[in-house]
Amino acid sequence: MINDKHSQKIVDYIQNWSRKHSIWVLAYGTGCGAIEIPPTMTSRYDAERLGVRGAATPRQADVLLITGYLTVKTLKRVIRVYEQMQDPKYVIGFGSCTINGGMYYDSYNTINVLDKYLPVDVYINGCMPRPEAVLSGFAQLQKRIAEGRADGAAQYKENLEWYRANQKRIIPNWVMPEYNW
Amino acid sequence: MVGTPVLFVAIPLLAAFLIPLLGMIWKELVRIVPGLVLIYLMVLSVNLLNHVLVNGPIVEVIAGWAPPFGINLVFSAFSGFLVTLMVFLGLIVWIYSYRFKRNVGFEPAKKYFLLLMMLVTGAVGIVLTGDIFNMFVFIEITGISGYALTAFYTGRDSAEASFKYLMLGSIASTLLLLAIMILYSQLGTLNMAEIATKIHTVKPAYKVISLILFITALGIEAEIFPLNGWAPDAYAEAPGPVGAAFAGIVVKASVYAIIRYIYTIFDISGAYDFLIIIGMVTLIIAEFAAIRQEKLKRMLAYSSIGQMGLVLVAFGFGTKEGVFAALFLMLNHAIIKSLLFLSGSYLVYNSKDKTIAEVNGMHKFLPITSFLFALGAFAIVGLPPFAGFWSKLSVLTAAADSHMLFVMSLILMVSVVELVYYLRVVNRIYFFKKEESVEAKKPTFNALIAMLVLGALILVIGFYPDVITGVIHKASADLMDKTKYINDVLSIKQ
Amino acid sequence: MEEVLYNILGAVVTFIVAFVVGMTYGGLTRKITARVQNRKGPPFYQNFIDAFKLASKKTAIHHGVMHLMGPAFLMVSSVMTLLVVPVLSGNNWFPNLNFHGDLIFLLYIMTFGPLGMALGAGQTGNPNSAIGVTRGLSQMVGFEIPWVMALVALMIQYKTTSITGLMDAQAQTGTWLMFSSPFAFIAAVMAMFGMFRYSPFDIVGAPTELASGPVSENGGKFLFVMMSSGSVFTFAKLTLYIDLFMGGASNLVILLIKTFALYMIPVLYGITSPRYRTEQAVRWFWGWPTFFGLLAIIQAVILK
Amino acid sequence: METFSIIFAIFLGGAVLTYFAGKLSSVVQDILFLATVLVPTYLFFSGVSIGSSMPFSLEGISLLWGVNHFGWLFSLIVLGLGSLAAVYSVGYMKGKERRGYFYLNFVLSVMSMLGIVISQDLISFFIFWEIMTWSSYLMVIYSGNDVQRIGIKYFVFSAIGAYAMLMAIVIVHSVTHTFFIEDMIQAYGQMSLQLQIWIPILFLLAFAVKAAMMPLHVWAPGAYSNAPMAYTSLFSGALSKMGVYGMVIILVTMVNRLPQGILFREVLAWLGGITAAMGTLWAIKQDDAKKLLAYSSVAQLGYIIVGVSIGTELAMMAGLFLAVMHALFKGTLFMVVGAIEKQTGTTNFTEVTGLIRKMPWTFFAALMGIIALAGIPPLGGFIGKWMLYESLITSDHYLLVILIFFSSTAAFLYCYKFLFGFFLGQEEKEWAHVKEAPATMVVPMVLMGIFMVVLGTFPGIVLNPINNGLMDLGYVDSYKHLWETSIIFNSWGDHVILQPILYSIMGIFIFFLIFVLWKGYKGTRYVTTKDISSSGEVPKEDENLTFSVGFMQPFMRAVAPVMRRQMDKYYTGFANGLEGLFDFVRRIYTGNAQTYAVYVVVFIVIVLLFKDVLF
Repeated sequence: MINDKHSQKIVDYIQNWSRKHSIWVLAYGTGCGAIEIPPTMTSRYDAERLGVRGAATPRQADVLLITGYLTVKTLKRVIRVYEQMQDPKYVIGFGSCTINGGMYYDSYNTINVLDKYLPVDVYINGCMPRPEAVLSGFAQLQKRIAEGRADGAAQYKENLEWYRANQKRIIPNWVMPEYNW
Repeated sequence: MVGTPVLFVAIPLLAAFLIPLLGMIWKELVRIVPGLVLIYLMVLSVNLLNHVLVNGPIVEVIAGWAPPFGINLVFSAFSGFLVTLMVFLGLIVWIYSYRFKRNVGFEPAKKYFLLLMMLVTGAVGIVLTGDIFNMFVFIEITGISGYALTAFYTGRDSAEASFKYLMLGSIASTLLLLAIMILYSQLGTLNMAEIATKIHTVKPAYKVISLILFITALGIEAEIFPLNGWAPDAYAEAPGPVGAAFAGIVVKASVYAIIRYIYTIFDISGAYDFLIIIGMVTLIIAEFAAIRQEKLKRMLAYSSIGQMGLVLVAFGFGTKEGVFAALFLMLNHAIIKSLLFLSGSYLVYNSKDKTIAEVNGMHKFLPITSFLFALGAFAIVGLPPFAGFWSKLSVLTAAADSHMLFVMSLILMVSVVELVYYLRVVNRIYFFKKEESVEAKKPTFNALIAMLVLGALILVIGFYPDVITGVIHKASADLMDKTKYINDVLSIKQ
Repeated sequence: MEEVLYNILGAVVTFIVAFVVGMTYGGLTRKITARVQNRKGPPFYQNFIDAFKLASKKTAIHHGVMHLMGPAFLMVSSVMTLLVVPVLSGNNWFPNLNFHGDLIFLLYIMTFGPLGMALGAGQTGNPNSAIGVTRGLSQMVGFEIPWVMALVALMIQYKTTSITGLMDAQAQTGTWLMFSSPFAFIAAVMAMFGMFRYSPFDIVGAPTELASGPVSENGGKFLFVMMSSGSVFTFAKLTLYIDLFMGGASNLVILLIKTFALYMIPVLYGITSPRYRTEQAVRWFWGWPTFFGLLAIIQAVILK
Repeated sequence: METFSIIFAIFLGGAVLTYFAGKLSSVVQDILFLATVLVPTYLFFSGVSIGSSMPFSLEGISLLWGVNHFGWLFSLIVLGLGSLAAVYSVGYMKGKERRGYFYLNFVLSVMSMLGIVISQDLISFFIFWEIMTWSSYLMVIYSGNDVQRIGIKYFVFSAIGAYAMLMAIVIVHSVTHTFFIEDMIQAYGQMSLQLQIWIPILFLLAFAVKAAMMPLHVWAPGAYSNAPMAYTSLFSGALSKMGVYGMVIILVTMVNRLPQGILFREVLAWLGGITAAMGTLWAIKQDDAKKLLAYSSVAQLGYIIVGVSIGTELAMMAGLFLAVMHALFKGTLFMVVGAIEKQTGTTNFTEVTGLIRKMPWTFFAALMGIIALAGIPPLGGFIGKWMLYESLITSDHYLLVILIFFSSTAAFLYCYKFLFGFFLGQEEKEWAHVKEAPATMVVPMVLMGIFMVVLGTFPGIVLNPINNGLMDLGYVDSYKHLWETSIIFNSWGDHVILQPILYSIMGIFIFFLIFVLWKGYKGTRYVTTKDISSSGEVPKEDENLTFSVGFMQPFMRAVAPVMRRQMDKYYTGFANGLEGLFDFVRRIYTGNAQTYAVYVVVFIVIVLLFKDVLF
């Protein structure tokens, strides 16, 4: 009955709806962007009313929130955390640095384009993005989830070799276990 | 009539004097003859004991003068029991020391066995005789041979120990002579039975003073605190078998003398309590002193002193159970303490200053000796199912029956102390790492035989005490019955 | 055979009621917390969404057999508690196991789950989990003392150790035990703070310090089972308090009113207080609550 | 009754033969050893009928051996645990040194314990008691480290107890002139009040030492942890129960008839409670599994003492049931520690971790033992705990029940520490080579674990013998109103019906287990304990993230004030003082001849001075 196409569609719809309305964020507070998270969560903007709430560990989280530039050193950890998260999982790139390196575009030890290393579902532009922008980013993510178009994890699985190649190019000593599911 | 008690005195004395002559014939005879003598005496004493147990004591008159005028030997159940015990220990000691030291040449061996013979003579004589002056003579014989044996290892320490022994011993003989003089001046007789009949006529002051002198004099030999200063040194410095002989033979004889005086001769009731008091003091002081000793043999010496104190306490109850317990304790102590001395002297055989620390890990090299020592330690502490338990039990029962709970609790507390210092040694033997400096000496075959016999006895008595208790019951009954003794002696007519 | 089936059916119904109520209470707690912090807060059914999302999440990994069993252990203790506690007094719709165990049994079956969960958390190998478990157990030792004192006071005063017996005692006298033996009630409520693990006693699963402690390696279905068992457990414990101290409830509405009123005590106390360190928490429980427990016992001895 | 003599002949002869068989071959030795333990067990349970007795006489003392229901209950503990531990120790002693020594003392201990429970007269009771003491002492010093302190402490405490008992025995004998226990009990009523008070005190002193009751427990941790584990399972499981055995007899037959008996009971019960609490706290502090279990044995015996000394029907049953359970689970746990020691070479929580996948069966046994120890349903420990609480509440011991509850809740802490420290936590490369223990060691453990589960649901299996035994002790009415095969009541009529509880627990558990594993177990894969969310960091193979040092630190900080002092210190100070006294006494013997001469003179003078007092 689960395998039936229509019922499968219904199930998918309900699941997406629930995922949309309960987003547990693992805020990876690199760089300066982390400072924008508290106002987003607390009384003034209160992201919890959208069902957004913080998660303690990758095992429990749905969204990996990368706030700001990623140095080579932290990239390793970020990849690790992402691969420890359970499906379905999404990545939000936060701030200009994750898009094109921002003000660190020519730094010797930061990466410029996050998308080459992790499948980003939603970018939030700005340096810094205000909480309104963050909330709109979440709303965007919710829309994508509801439409079922937030399939970054699937892409990551398909193009794993490409991602790995990029990652290994950046990270000199690669000691991480291979990602298999 | 299988034999006469006089042989017990005559034969070993004769042998003692013959040994040098025999040595001229064939050196080995020096070693063999004492053994033959002791074996004969053993057979004789066992036969006599059986005979006595059935039909009453044998009273032997010497030189045809009937008591109270002449000297008489009494082989009753009580004295017979002790004589058998002593001769048996003498035999064990002989077996053990037949090849005691290979390096001991002919001359020392001659002296050694001569003195051993004299020791046995004196001790047996003390037990057998019925005449107080004669007893004095035998005590002298014992003492002299004892001094000499203490100094057997010619050396500074041995000489010192022997000198202490000699000094205290001479004090003892002086006092003893004094006591005998007082009694003789009062009663005009030296025969025990005679004195026992007339003792009530003596004025109490003389009576008490002479008793005190007797107890002091004999107490020196019997290791009563504080008269036993000689004992630790003598035990520690004399050869191992001699220590066993002291613990098993000499001390027993002196205790016998004290008991004979208090039970048979004097009629002073307070003496029993006095026995208990000095016994307890001796016991407690000795055990306390033993726990802090460095030298193995000194420790054993103090332990033996303590046991003697316990024996006196048991005699002091004055009841039949008390006497039974005391005799049983004497038997067990003779066997077990001899075993401890004999095995202990091999454990510290090669060590320079014989300390307890030097027995570490000996069990790997002397398995049987170590096992026997541990057995003896467990037995003397009174752990069932070994021999010591039964005697301790009977002592406590006697104490309880005469309502001396305080004494009983003291005895038990002291036995905890005893436990501690024996366990320390046993742990060292079995569970410590051996010191490289000391190398073990395998016991000779005959020594092994001697120790094994004693160990077997411990187990036998422990598992089935009935083998011996019957005899002891008779002996204690015999001691308790004063009038019978007197009648037996005085009814002898030529 | 038939009544066995009926019992199972009743148990299922009870479980569903407990699940729904517990989840709703959780959502309401979040809402109320938000309002107290001057936020809008999530909708009251937010917990259902979270639970469903967690259930629908994939679980690709596990850390071994104990890790798999942990949630089941947890569920056992909450459901058993639920079954032993009489939900509605004086009705025989679902008399699940009300007459099969008494208070002592309840005390022990309530500790069954946390320990099994602790084993599961231990096998994940995450140091945070072990630390959280030790804190939780220590805290448990803390609050069990006043809790047991209160129960013992009730038992000796009414000469029964069964919950139904205590409910009957209240039914006969007509006064709730929270009035007739107030000290016991105070001690029990103080112990309840520790039992619900709201602040100030939430150091066990401190989210930022310990990465949520024992559950830090559990996501998806594991977390769903734990969450639902937590809500069932909440309902069961509240019902137990109601039965013991507030004369039980004859129908569902009264039950909900009473339980919610009682539930607000730890919640509101928690929102407005900071966090204790473990030894502070333990000492706190051995302070005033234990004193009130002693008073309760003295009162019971006098009145019995 | 020939069987008795045959049994003991087999024990003695077999012990000696086993000792010397080591010279031939180890296999022969093992077989002989097993035969020596198992054959008498079989003979006893098949050949000896309850109520049979065998009188004989030794050294003029008439002795009597016999079996009554109460003795039979304890012989069940002794021989049952004894044979299981024997099977275990064959595997445990493989390749160890001094196996003959071990086997000899093992057999002697079992024999002496059996002798204790079948001896109907005080002398053979005492003899067997002493044999038990020194054979266990020889076991304690087997492993050889720190022998002088631990071994002598153990033996001195035992000896103090034993001598107290001996004193009581001879006092009784001086009154009754027989050594039969029956006669003692008969005559007890007619004794003077002083004796009536002192005799139980002296006896209880002996039994309290063996039962490791505060403040006489200080020997226990060292002794339990120093003996080889295969023996400690028997030592803590069965040998300590001998103290309980004697205690019950004395309490029931003497103290009950004493008007002041209630005082005895209260003091004993409170001492037991304090023992339980302090033992638990010290157990939580330990980092060595042996020490932890040793202290926990002390604590558990505290519960048992509380039960038997409260002495209401329910409490007595609770105490005895706990005794049986303690024999089971503590035997199992010590066996577990032994297995781990054999496989890894250490028993320290801070060193060995994550063995669950290496030694699954051992883990199962440990889990069962721990659940039973913690008293969590549905295992047997719960029954005993439940009865204990109910009895305390119904017999008006309100503060004591709080104390007991505190200690048994705090027991969870060390229970979890035991399981976590050995089996859970990070799996180390250091222990990757570890294999499951050999079958001879695993089978007894697992058997006992299963038996504990069965007892948890059907306690009647054990409650029935306990019932008969108590009726033997002179409780006229049966206890049937307190238990059925799987129902337990308290004296207010409240009850726990165990069977449906077990079934529902299993049902719920299995249901949710299946739910968790739903959509295929293969969907989820096992990841090593290195794959944890540690802030995105990848732990290296050689870095150990397990949290095992200072495990229960916060709790320890909370209870620090009560644990500042240790009873041991006081005893040590006392012993040192005595040593000083002994040293002073030793100096009386100066080794100087003049002094000795002076002593002689002083002696004569003193005696002459006091001659009127003395003579």
